[in-house]
Amino acid sequence: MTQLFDQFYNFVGTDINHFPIFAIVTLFLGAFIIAIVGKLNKTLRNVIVFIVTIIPFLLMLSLIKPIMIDGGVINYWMGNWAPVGEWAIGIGLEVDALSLFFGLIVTLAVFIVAIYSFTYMNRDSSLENYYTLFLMLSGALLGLVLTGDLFNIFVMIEIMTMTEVALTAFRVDYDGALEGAMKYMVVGSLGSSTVLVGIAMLYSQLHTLNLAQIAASLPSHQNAVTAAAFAFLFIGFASKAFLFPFHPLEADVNAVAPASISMIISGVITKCGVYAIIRICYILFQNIELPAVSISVTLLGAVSCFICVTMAFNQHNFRRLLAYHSISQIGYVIMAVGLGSMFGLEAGLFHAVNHTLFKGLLFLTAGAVQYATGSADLDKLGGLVKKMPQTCALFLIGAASISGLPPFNGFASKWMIYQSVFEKASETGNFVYVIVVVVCLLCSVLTLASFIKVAQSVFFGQLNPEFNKPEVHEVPVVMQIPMWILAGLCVLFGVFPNFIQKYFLTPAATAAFNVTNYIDTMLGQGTAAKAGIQQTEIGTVSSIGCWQPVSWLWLLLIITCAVCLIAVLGSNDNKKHATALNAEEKVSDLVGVKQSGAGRLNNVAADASLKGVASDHLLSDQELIIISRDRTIEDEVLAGEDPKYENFFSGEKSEFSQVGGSDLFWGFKHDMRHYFNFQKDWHSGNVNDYTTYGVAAIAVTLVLAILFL
Amino acid sequence: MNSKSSKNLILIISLIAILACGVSAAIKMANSAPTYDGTGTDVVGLYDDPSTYDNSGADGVASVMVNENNDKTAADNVVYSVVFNYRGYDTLGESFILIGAIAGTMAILRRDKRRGSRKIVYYRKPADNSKASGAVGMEAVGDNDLSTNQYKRKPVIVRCSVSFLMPLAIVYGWYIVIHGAMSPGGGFQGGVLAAGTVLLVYLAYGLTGVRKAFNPSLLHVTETLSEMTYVFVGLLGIFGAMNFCFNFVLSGSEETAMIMNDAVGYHVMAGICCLLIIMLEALGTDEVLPDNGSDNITEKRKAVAQ
Amino acid sequence: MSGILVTVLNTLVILGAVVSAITAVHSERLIGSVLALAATGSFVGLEFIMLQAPDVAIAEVSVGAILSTILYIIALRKVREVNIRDEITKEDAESKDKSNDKEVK
Amino acid sequence: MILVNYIASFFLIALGFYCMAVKKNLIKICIGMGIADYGANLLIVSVGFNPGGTAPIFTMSELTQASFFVDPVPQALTLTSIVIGACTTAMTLSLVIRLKEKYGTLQADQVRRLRG
Repeated sequence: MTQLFDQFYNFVGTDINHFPIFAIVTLFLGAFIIAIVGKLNKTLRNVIVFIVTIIPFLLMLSLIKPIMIDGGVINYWMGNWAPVGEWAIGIGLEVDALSLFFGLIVTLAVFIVAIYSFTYMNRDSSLENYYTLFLMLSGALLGLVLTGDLFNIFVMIEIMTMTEVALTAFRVDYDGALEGAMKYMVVGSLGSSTVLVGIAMLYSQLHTLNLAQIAASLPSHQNAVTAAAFAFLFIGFASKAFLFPFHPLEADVNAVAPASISMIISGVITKCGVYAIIRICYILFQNIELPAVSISVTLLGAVSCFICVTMAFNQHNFRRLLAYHSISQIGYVIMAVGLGSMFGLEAGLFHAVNHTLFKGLLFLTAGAVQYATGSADLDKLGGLVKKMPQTCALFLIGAASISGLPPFNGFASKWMIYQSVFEKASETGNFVYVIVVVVCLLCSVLTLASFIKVAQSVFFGQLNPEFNKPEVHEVPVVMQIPMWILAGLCVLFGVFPNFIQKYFLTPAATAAFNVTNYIDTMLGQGTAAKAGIQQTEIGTVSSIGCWQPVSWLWLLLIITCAVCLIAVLGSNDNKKHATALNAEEKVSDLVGVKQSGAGRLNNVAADASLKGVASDHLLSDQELIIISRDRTIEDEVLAGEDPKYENFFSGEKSEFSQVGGSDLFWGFKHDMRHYFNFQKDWHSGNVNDYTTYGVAAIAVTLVLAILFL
Repeated sequence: MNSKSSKNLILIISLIAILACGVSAAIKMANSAPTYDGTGTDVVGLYDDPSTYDNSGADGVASVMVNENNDKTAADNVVYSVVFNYRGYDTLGESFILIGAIAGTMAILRRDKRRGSRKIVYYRKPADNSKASGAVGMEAVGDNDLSTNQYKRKPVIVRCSVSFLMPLAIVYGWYIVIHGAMSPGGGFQGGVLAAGTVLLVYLAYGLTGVRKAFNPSLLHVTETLSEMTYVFVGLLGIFGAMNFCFNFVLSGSEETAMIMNDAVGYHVMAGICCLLIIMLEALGTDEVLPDNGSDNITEKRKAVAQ
Repeated sequence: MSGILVTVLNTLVILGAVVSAITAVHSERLIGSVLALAATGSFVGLEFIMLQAPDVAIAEVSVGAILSTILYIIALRKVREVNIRDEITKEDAESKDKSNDKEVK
Repeated sequence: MILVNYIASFFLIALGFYCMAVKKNLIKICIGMGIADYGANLLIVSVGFNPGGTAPIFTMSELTQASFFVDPVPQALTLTSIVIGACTTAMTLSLVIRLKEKYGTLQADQVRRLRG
């Protein structure tokens, strides 16, 4: 096997330098070919899409050995316009381990989405436009992570924005599709303008656009203008990663785009924003070591994480909920990236790739549910486990991953993030990091809670009679293959984190810190030393961060066995006891008739045991009748228009949540209603407001940057 | 304080902060050195003898580009060689954006068949296509008096002058495209000017004329083909054992950038024609305004204008 | 002498661009806004000629002042037509919307 | 001379943002995006200007020994940015057309079925 690899690399030789541009151009050429022949034949179109998406993936895979393992950097000057003297006149592609890491994420996701789309999109019209736009989007994403030129990043971001808007609005008949696209267009153009302004300001000071050269000359040219440029660039890329003030957009876009595009948006486009933030903080400006930048970025991550996870709690649309969780997880990534330590960056990168896997899986299952039933409303769905058992299993794998349950990948990366924040807190003794850890843990718990809610309201519980039809069945196998691939990767990454860390994370994180190597490869040996950039100390990763998955697995198995054993042995007593407890609660709550929504589900079961409890409590039959009557009144209230139950919000007005009934966490939400009402005011769904937040974010970042840099 | 007024306050404070930071950065930028201080460069000498240049005193990428321009490219216009030679890859991306915008506009403005068949009713069916009617003047939009907004035949003077101007517009556009190497212009600017023919046809002959004269799907296909030509010219560099976008034909005034320029020129012309036709089709897919509808139009317009 | 003249001219052109941009933002009628935007484009194009950028000036005038203005005008026309048609068949449109809601995938 | 341009371009950008954040009409928002775009373009070209320079074309005007060029790179960047602006306008306007058909209004605060 290794011989085969050696033969391959010997055969390729230095032509391996052409691989990145081949990967980018293949996607774009595919888009053109689809635009020409896509209308003619469906099979031909699918074959072309399959080929042009698998080729970049294979090319990226073949780059792993020279870049990740041997530690090389590919530099490639377009048109052979190599640097003259110290000035880089052409556009260069610059593929180091960090770029390749994100390139692998992009190509893998694109390949999986392409397979998924073949069946998922077959009910839509004008599919040649869909595939053209999709391939252009993927080409732009790949070009963004592989390029080494600042203005080229802007061009790729613009292609990305344009195609993303068009794809979001692709199902024009779908409610809200146009609206989501319009909002993203407006706020996205705000972000693009700031990126452009930042580029212009950097160019006015440094007279170049090449990333390596900017990195070489920035430390000696620090002034107010470069600080402002940093602020503009940062907020521009943050808007592409949908960080804190931009988070409502992601929900709007993801709720209405086709599910395949949702996976690309939440799985890859946000990652490209993260990539650009890592690039400018670690390599371009090298200011992540400064406490001001580090603390601000970490806090930004923590705030995004917390706000989005609480927002997700209220959602009644499956995909909006997933979208908010997506930003919450990106908040984790940014939090870890902002630490500025080697281990923190590794943790962030690991969580980034894991997020692509499990969030992609969840979005694809949501798409499958929508494909089968035609609805993504959590209040309408229910009991689908009988109809779609495989999708349910896949969803459970994804939910376990995202909530950080042990044998899956989410646990591994979250563990690393906690560990790195602990380390940073103990190193610096800064109180902020302690708060961040607490927020982290809280968010993880809330994530688990809301996924329990989703599982309960989509796959378990009562089957909605509307969906009890033969048409509602398991999705076709072509849609299942990509989901199983993702699920398998979730488990693999969770069980072998040390392998991933050794071959992928450590090279990528080292590349982000190894600025001198980056500059020297592009502009010739010694450039960095001449510019006065020292080799930064690359910290060693302490082994405490690496957990032992096998022992955790054993522990989990033992616990599971114990639970099962107890459940089997004491099932009868247990059940009776539980329902009795439930009934007891109800009786004790009799005075202030306040019944939890979850309890209502158990009414039928509780009725049987109610008499028993009542006799325990020495209640007369009359009082029992009162209880039952109260309950019926309450049922009517719940079904009716009691403003008390309209505290919470989500989605469209027509789908306003009648909280109660199926919501597991109604009591918790009711206690938190002031906070949620406050959030309701600010997440108004008005594009003007979202623009205002964007402008405010720009202003805050500018002021902070000029004060502290 | 309610959320609306606090939002306005936030907006005003942020805008003031952005302006203040911008002005302070602007003062700093105005006082710093220019990005390319060309006072030491002898441009006449460079033009007469391209090979004598000295890059040692370069103060930016632009300096190197100007010095090497006449030696390593065949264009006299430095902006042209920056666009098509030094930064040819960016130009490729720029054309992708145009294709993306066209595909996106087509996807957004498409009418599915199940939403009812498209009905185009003309006020007066043209007896002869060469004297097609159905034109709606552009100026009618700004015109308050909508009684003039009837589908009536355009005056003959418009049609005659358009027939006279149309070849001129195409020739002028392509003149700018082809002379981009030595005078201001290039693929993009000329392409946009040449695309004005669609509007001329629309002005004189209406949507019927546009449909007769142009085939949008053919335009779309050929523009994509011209973009593929660009990519293939770039790829030829790789097969010549060089890098992507390599300028492998360079003798006298000939270079690969000329092919790229023409490809971009055609691409932009066809693309913008396509874009305009898609938008005009969206305009024309509806029924003709009913005659009695003109009463409430002024009210409606007041509502539209904020 | 010519330096002062150029400065004054430059300031005038910039002022024109700014004033027409403010007009575009604050105009009551949309068509006025669009035309003011075209004027802004023309002024910015003129400014590009003052800044010795004839290539950009051609592009800016042909795109900013002509192409996007025409796109705006087409959109305005279309929007007004839809406005009228909606009033005629409002119930029709509503029923259509409802049917769309149901055929959601 | 250049300072005026810089300040004006920042003013145009802020004006565009203001228009996007305050105006309710969707076409006005689109106009605001265009104005911000013009501001950014003006900023880039002004960055490359050098007082007294001529256009960077060898054959355009009578070049003398004393004449020198302005920076050609920002001009090339601005060309790209202008194309992008035109494409953005076209996309936004097509969205506006469909939004008007679907929602029957152009007011941004009525076009908000997605919220929360």
